[in-house]
Amino acid sequence: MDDLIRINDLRVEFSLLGGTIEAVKGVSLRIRPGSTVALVGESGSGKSVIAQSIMGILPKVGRITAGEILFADPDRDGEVIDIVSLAPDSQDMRDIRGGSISIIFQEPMTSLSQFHTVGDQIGEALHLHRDIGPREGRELVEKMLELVGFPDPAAAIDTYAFELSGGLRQRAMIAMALVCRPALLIADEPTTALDVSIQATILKLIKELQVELGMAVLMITHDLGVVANVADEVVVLYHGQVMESGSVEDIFGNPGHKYLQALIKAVPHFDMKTGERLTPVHEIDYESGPLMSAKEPWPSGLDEDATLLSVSGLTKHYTTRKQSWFGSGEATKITAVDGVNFDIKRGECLGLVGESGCGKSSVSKLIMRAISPNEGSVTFNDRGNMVDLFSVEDEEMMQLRRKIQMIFQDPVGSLNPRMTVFDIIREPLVIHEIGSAREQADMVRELVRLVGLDPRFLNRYPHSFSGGQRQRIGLARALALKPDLLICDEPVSALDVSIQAQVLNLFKDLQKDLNLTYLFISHNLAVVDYIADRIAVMCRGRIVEIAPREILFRNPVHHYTRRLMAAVPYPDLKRKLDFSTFDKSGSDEPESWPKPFAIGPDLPSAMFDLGDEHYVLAAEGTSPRELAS
Amino acid sequence: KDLVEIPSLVTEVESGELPPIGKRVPQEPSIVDLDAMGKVPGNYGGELRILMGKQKDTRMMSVYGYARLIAIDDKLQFSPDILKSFEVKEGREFTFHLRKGHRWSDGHPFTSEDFRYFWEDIATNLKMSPRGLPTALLVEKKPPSFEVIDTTTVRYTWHKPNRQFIPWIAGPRPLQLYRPAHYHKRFHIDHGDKQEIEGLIKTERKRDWVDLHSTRDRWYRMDNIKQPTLQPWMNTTKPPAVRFVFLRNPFYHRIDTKGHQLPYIDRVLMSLGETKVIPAKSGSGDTDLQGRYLRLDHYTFLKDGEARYDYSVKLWKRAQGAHMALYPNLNAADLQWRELLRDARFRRALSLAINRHEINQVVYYGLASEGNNTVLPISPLYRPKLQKAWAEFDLKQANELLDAIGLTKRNDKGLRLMRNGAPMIIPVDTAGESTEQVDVLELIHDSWLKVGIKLFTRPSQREVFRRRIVAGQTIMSVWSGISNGIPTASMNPEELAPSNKYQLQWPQWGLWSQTSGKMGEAPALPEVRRLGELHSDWLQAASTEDQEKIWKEMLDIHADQIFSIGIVNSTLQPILVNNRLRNVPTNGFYNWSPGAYFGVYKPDTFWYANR
Amino acid sequence: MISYIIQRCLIMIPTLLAISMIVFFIIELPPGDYLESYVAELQAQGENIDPDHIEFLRENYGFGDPPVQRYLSWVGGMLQGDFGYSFEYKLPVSEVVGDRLFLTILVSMATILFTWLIAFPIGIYSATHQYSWGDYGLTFIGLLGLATPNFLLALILLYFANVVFGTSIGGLMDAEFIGKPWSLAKAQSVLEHLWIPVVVIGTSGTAGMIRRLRANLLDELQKQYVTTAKAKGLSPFKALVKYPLRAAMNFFISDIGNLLPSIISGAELVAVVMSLPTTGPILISALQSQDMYLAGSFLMFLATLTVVGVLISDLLLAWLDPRIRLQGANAK
Amino acid sequence: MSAASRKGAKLEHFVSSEPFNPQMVDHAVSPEQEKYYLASQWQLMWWKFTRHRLAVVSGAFLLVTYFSILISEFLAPYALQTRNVDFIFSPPQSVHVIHEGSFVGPFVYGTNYKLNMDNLQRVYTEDKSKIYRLRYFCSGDEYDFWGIGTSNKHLVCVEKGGTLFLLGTDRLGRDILSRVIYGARISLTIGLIGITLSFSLALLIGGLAGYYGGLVDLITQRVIEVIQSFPQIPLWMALSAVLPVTWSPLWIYFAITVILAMLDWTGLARAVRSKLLSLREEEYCLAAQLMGARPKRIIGRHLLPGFMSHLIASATLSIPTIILGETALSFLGLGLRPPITSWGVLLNEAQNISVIALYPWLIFPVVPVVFVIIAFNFLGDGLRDAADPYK
Ligand SMILES: Nc1ncnc2c1ncn2[C@@H]1O[C@H](COP(=O)(O)OP(=O)(O)OP(=O)(O)O)[C@@H](O)[C@H]1O
Ligand SMILES: Nc1ncnc2c1ncn2[C@@H]1O[C@H](COP(=O)(O)OP(=O)(O)OP(=O)(O)O)[C@@H](O)[C@H]1O
Ligand SMILES: [Mg+2]
Ligand SMILES: [Mg+2]
Repeated sequence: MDDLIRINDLRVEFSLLGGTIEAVKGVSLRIRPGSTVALVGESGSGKSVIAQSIMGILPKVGRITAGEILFADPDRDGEVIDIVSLAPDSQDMRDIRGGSISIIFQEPMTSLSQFHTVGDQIGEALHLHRDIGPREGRELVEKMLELVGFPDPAAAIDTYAFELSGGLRQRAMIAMALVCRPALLIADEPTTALDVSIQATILKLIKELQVELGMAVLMITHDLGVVANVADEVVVLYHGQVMESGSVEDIFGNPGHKYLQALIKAVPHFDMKTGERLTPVHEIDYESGPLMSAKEPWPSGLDEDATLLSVSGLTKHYTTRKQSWFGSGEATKITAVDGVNFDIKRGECLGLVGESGCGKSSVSKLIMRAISPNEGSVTFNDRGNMVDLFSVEDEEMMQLRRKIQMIFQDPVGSLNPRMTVFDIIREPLVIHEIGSAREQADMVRELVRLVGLDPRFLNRYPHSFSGGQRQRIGLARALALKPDLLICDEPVSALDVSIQAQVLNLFKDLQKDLNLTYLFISHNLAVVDYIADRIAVMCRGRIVEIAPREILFRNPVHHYTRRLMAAVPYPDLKRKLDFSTFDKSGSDEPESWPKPFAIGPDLPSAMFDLGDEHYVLAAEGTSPRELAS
Repeated sequence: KDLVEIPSLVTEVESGELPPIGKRVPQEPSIVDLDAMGKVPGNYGGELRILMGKQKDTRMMSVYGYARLIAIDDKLQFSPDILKSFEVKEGREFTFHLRKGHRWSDGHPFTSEDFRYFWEDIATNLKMSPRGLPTALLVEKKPPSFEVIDTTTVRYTWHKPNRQFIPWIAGPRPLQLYRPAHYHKRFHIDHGDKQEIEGLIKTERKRDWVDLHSTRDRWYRMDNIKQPTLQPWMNTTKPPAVRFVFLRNPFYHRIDTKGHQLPYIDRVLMSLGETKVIPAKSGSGDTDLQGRYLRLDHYTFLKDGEARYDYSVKLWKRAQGAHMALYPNLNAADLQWRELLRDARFRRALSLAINRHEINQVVYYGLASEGNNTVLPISPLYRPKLQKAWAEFDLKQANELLDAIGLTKRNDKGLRLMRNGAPMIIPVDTAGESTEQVDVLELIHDSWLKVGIKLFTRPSQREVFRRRIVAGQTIMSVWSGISNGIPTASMNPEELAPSNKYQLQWPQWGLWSQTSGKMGEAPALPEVRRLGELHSDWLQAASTEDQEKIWKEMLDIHADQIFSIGIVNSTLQPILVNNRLRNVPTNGFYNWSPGAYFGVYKPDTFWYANR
Repeated sequence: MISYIIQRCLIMIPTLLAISMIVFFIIELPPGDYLESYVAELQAQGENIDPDHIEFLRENYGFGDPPVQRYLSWVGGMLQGDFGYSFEYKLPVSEVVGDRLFLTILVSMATILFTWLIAFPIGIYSATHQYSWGDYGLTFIGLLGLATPNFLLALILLYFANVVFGTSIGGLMDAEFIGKPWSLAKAQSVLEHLWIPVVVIGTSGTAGMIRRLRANLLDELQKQYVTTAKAKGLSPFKALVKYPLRAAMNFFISDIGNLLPSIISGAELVAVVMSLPTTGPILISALQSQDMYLAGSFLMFLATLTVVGVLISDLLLAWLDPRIRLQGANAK
Repeated sequence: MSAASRKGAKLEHFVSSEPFNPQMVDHAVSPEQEKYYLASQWQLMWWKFTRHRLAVVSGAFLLVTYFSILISEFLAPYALQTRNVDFIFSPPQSVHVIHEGSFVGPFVYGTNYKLNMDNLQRVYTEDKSKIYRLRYFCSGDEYDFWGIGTSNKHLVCVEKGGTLFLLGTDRLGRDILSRVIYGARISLTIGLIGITLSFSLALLIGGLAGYYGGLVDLITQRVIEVIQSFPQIPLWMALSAVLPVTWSPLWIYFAITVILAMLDWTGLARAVRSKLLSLREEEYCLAAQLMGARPKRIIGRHLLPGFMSHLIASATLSIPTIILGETALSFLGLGLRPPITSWGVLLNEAQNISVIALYPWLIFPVVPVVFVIIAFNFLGDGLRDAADPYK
């Protein structure tokens, strides 16, 4: 067999209480040694299930009913093994798993144990499959961590997962998968939590390893830009079936199937004009549903475009106390948010982009009062009544929560695993005692439909959904209260482009019709560009540039913004990224940025107005002209 | 007579640690005539294993040992024991003669000085005995005069007869008139070295020298191993312990007719264990002589082990006036009940309505005797009518009596109604220690129902039980009967008269006479008052005949008035005896006072036969 | 961490003080006093007693003093190492205790160890082989142990050991070592006797442990990080031991503080039946006879033991659980 | 690309012939599925529960047992207090069907009794000459049925003159089987009140401490520590000593159960607390907070269910403690006492070396105890599964 993996007519079923679901319906594909196969397709189309089948880690309820997964194990001189026929817990299977094939899970946040250090968990795979001493193991792990871009790998070895930001956790996962240098790497959405520059670094790393080790990669992703940049071959999946497969050139150059064509059409891009709509695979009608009915009106006579949310001087320090048994250890202070100012007008969408770990989620949590700030204030315009969010009483806050909702970055963690989807989505309505049980049920059904989920799923628990489906549950829940302000922390990262388009359109429509206001956080610059009216770029806890969308990405001024733009992968084979320009840490140190933009503890800086609401952070005393150039 | 050295002591004698037998035994030893007792002389050696429940059960060794100035023999007669002899004049002058050459267990001579020490330095020392003399030493609150005649003679003289004196001296927990003065003087402020005493008080954290002195004086519990004793075995284990070793007292005063110093048995091993497990342990051969903590219902089980462990179980008789008796509380706080209970007809009716025969059959295998709470046939004071009066099962008569009182109204369940209209339900308090009481009460419940009275069992804890009775909160209680069921006329009939607050049928009246009228209430019933008078009379009676007359009258009053409702008596007590152990009687009575349990049968004469 | 330890230790002081008050209150609570129960007991044995003597003792023992005064003198005494006087033994409490406390700890620790040694493998087996015959069978046996009252079991053992093997069981060492100072032979004898009470006391705890462990493991087994571990090629058993068991351990460690008193409580009755020279029988009889200082000081010993146990469990927890140790997740 | 050769033949461009229908519904829905999709959560749980066979059996067993305490009088062959003084410590009688080779239907033989005076043992032998047939729905001891009226109907009894002691008799000649049947009444009811109470306390207090943490937690922890520091026995003894003696034993027992419950919550509360301390850090808890949920809801709906397995296991495990705790109490003279009958009381009466050696049938009440405990545990398993989203 020439192929590393050949899947023939794979069928996977899940038996659930109400009957069985066939998640994979006769999929065949191949992966050649050293090549990259991209698996794309609608959210919930069975991509992760295929990955699980290859690894032999299907959940208990899942079963391979037909087909074979042939694996030519290079560790055994290419002996061909049918993974389907191996018992999942057998020694043979375990040798393959983790050793010859490893996986990067879709949800890095929950995939790491809280009790063991990162180094321990990464090293474990190493010790299992390679005969290696503890010392050597540590060195290898350290090297691996450095490769995936950990700033201080030696220290990182002894940290715990909960001490890391989402991006770092994902990188730890990647390190874990790569440390054994497998023949096949299954990467299930490996870069969703990463900003574009780090994403590029990681992709570059994978590429390099691929060349070095002859490693094959099964890349599962929604980001057609990534596909275009890394894949050799592409398999397009829809509802558990292969719709189209072929080399990248064929797929992008000559999409054959209607679905694929629709998919490519649904991708947002920077060339879109203001007001241009994405074309999702199928449009959703929302106007008739209960979501549109009776929302507390904005008092007449009030400025329709008043500032809804005003954030000023927001600062948040985290102190992580590295405790040792004796002595209290030095407390490290992380300034996650550093004097952030911005306003959002009513009905406006402010996009927030920036490096992973720069404090975006922290800002959103501060606004939600999930964490308390060290400094600064947030004023919310509650129908003409300006309230300082940090000083309101609990009871009043509870009322305000109806008006400010948030979509969490981590779709798994934010859904209670022991509640059915129905209960989860209904919960805000129950808490605020809105409507009768019947109305609530109708509302839930409507919401589910709006985000493109099947209402029949309502009785299932979150864990039985695909990543994208889960994210949509979170979306539906956030919309249930018809808030004034919606803070979206990576709301579409796990969605395929067609659903993404559908959801983004929904956001736009709601913004228009309900005057909904958004703070929209994303790593996907094209998405932000599409949805936002203004965009703020954040780095190291500060906003470095803020401008209306028409200006920002077309005329980026700040060094960091430009760097970001350079790292965006385009779904276009002609605009491939030049990986050689990315160094391994993803972003260089702000202190060493070119002159006026360098920021650091002893480099005072200030925002400069460039006109047209375009502001840039630069060293004090810089002349605006200098910036404009 | 030729004294024979004891084999186990030979080495010690030879090494000079102990004087030879001739120097150890008093010049006038107490010679135990085994033949007369139907016993056989025996051999030395062996150890006697016994089981006890609590730390304070070490006192049982001074009970079982039963070396007393004057002791009761198995025919219930008082005879000198530690004393060589004693004389009583007019029941008020008591002269005691000690044995010459009698020594404490540490070899120090036992003389009248030991009596003086007790009398002057303890009993009448205001620091040591702030409350004055024990009641047994007072006649009409007056103490005797005490004289030391010579080193072996002492005399106590009262102004009037003291009938309690000798019974107390011969009691299982006797009136201890002497102490090893040579040992105690060190700790007495009047005799010892003050500095040393101060020092000891400090190191032992004692309150004062009295405290220091009294913690040393443990003659009854025998848990101060330094304190010399006159008992046959002396303790060698310092408490706390779960196993006490008692060694023979090499200076013991009794010898057998062949010139063997008693006891025969070298050591007594007392192991402590939970009382509930003692039957089990006994049944597995862990003991050589056991009566304590065994009950009749263990008999079958114990019998089961006989073959395996080479012991046999004998059945002795218990000597309580009743094994179980109901006590109507004549001092009940509830007026209506009190009035009813004070009506003799009511009490008689209740007694008549008990089917004692059935109880005997069900609970006691028919082996007990049914009847009142009174003296047993072994007692010279026994007459059959005492046992039988109002004690036949006669529902008809019981009903008639109840009707006669006027308790004629009944409710639809057939229960008689009290005057206030409440159905007649008698709560009977039980300390509920054994299921036996509850079982018997259930059986009584049934037969009482037939005369329209319902019995309701109310278990409570012992102290609570006592407390409630004294406070008059109970209507009726159940407990064992008269503790001395085999009295002779010269034994104190105090149990029959109001005498202390622990009496369940009239605690307040008992308290009244105990405190000479300072507390409690004066007896309201003429019959009870009469009992009180008779008791006083007995204390002053000139002769045994007078005493006997008084006893009889008191017993008659009880039989007629049914102040307590006896159920059965003469119940059996299993006694487990190692088959090699000799001189343990097959039939005996097992009683605290008189009897001191095994004491009256002289365990020092028990011995092991070789196999 | 040091500051945490110090802080935890300081907290123990008011706790112990509160405990001492409750202890005192509790032993004062039952009506009556030592002498009343003394009289009652003597009478139950058929012995009568001079009421005058009792009055004398009452004054002598200071039963007339107001409770507050007695409390203060008791606590004051304890601080100076004087634990009061046992009426029943007529000895200072510290002498009565002797090496019973040590033996109690020994028996308890051995029991805990026994329970864990049995429960952990079975619990793991049950969780991984959920609904297999093994699971059902072991559960059944465990529950059987739970459902049989300890002392009934002790009694049955007592009887059968005797009938079948002809041995008399009970006690914690051979008779010849009783009251002797510690030696190698004595220690050996103790070890030989230890297993019976340990088994008897342990049976009831094991089932609980098994079931709880199983339940906790079943919960943890669903977690994503277990899948991660499996994806690394870890064998199911190792994956279980390293991850979910580790998480389930938290529960057991936080339970150590509770374990000690519950084992000591559970052991009390068994100790009584089996005549173990531990604190149980003395404590119970001291309580029953209202020997207040003995009971009180015993309770204080045990309470202190527990408080220390809780301390240890807290420290262990902090040591084992990085989230608590680093307080990282708690920074809000 | 240089790698092209290594990568072998180029993948053919495959385009599926499946039509693309954006509105496509994934799978057809069978009526059965339809039912499932429309079901309420309780229904779902019930369906899941029924899949656990043993749990269903256990549940049914418990239901039957609980139902039986309603009609104990009818089920028991004899009344609770009926004594047969001629049949003291009679061993269990066996039911026969065939007499001397011929079929007679269920019957028992008569018994001969002899008291062995040697060791005072009551010896019973079967008297094969007498045959007593079993009767159903027959008349026997009269009883008062819940105050509604009296009756004398029993499920089974035996022809006149015979006795039916299927589990033997005790020291007063009372039928053990009947006592066991009656004993269930108390054993299965009062204790459960205690469990409920201690559970509620544990959830409430542990929940609050775990949710709020900080000072609340610190104080609760210390209180728990103080309570836990006591061996239970002295507490029982002290507390039961202060209960009014005039209360009926049943009330006293009830009060003790309540007291026990008040002291018993600590262990679970600690477990709840420490689990909640970590669960509250979960994002979904934060999500609920941000939706405006109040602590009560967060604890009740989000945090505690995450702890369900442990809770159920603890609950089912405390049942034996409650049923048997009573025997420990009785050992100290504090629990229920005869004439009140419960399984604990029956076992307590069996705690005697003679019983084990001579009348082992008196230990029989252990059997229902074991069955009930096991049933509760398996029921708990079933409930756990029903609430388990991963099943
Ligand atoms: N444990 C499970 N139990 C039941 N159904 C499941 C389970 N896991 C996945 N499914 C179902 O299988 C289908 C395919 O899921 P899968 O996770 O493979 O989707 P995916 O293609 O990876 O989607 P996404 O891009 O959103 O992650 C979905 O409809 C999902 O609901
Ligand atoms: N609870 C916490 N304790 C300590 N440090 C924290 C905590 N939460 C976040 N941080 C740190 O604060 C910084 C900002 O984190 P935040 O989650 O806001 O980043 P982000 O911009 O949302 O990143 P990402 O895109 O990866 O989600 C990071 O360096 C992170 O490590
Ligand atoms: Mg997926
Ligand atoms: Mg974030």
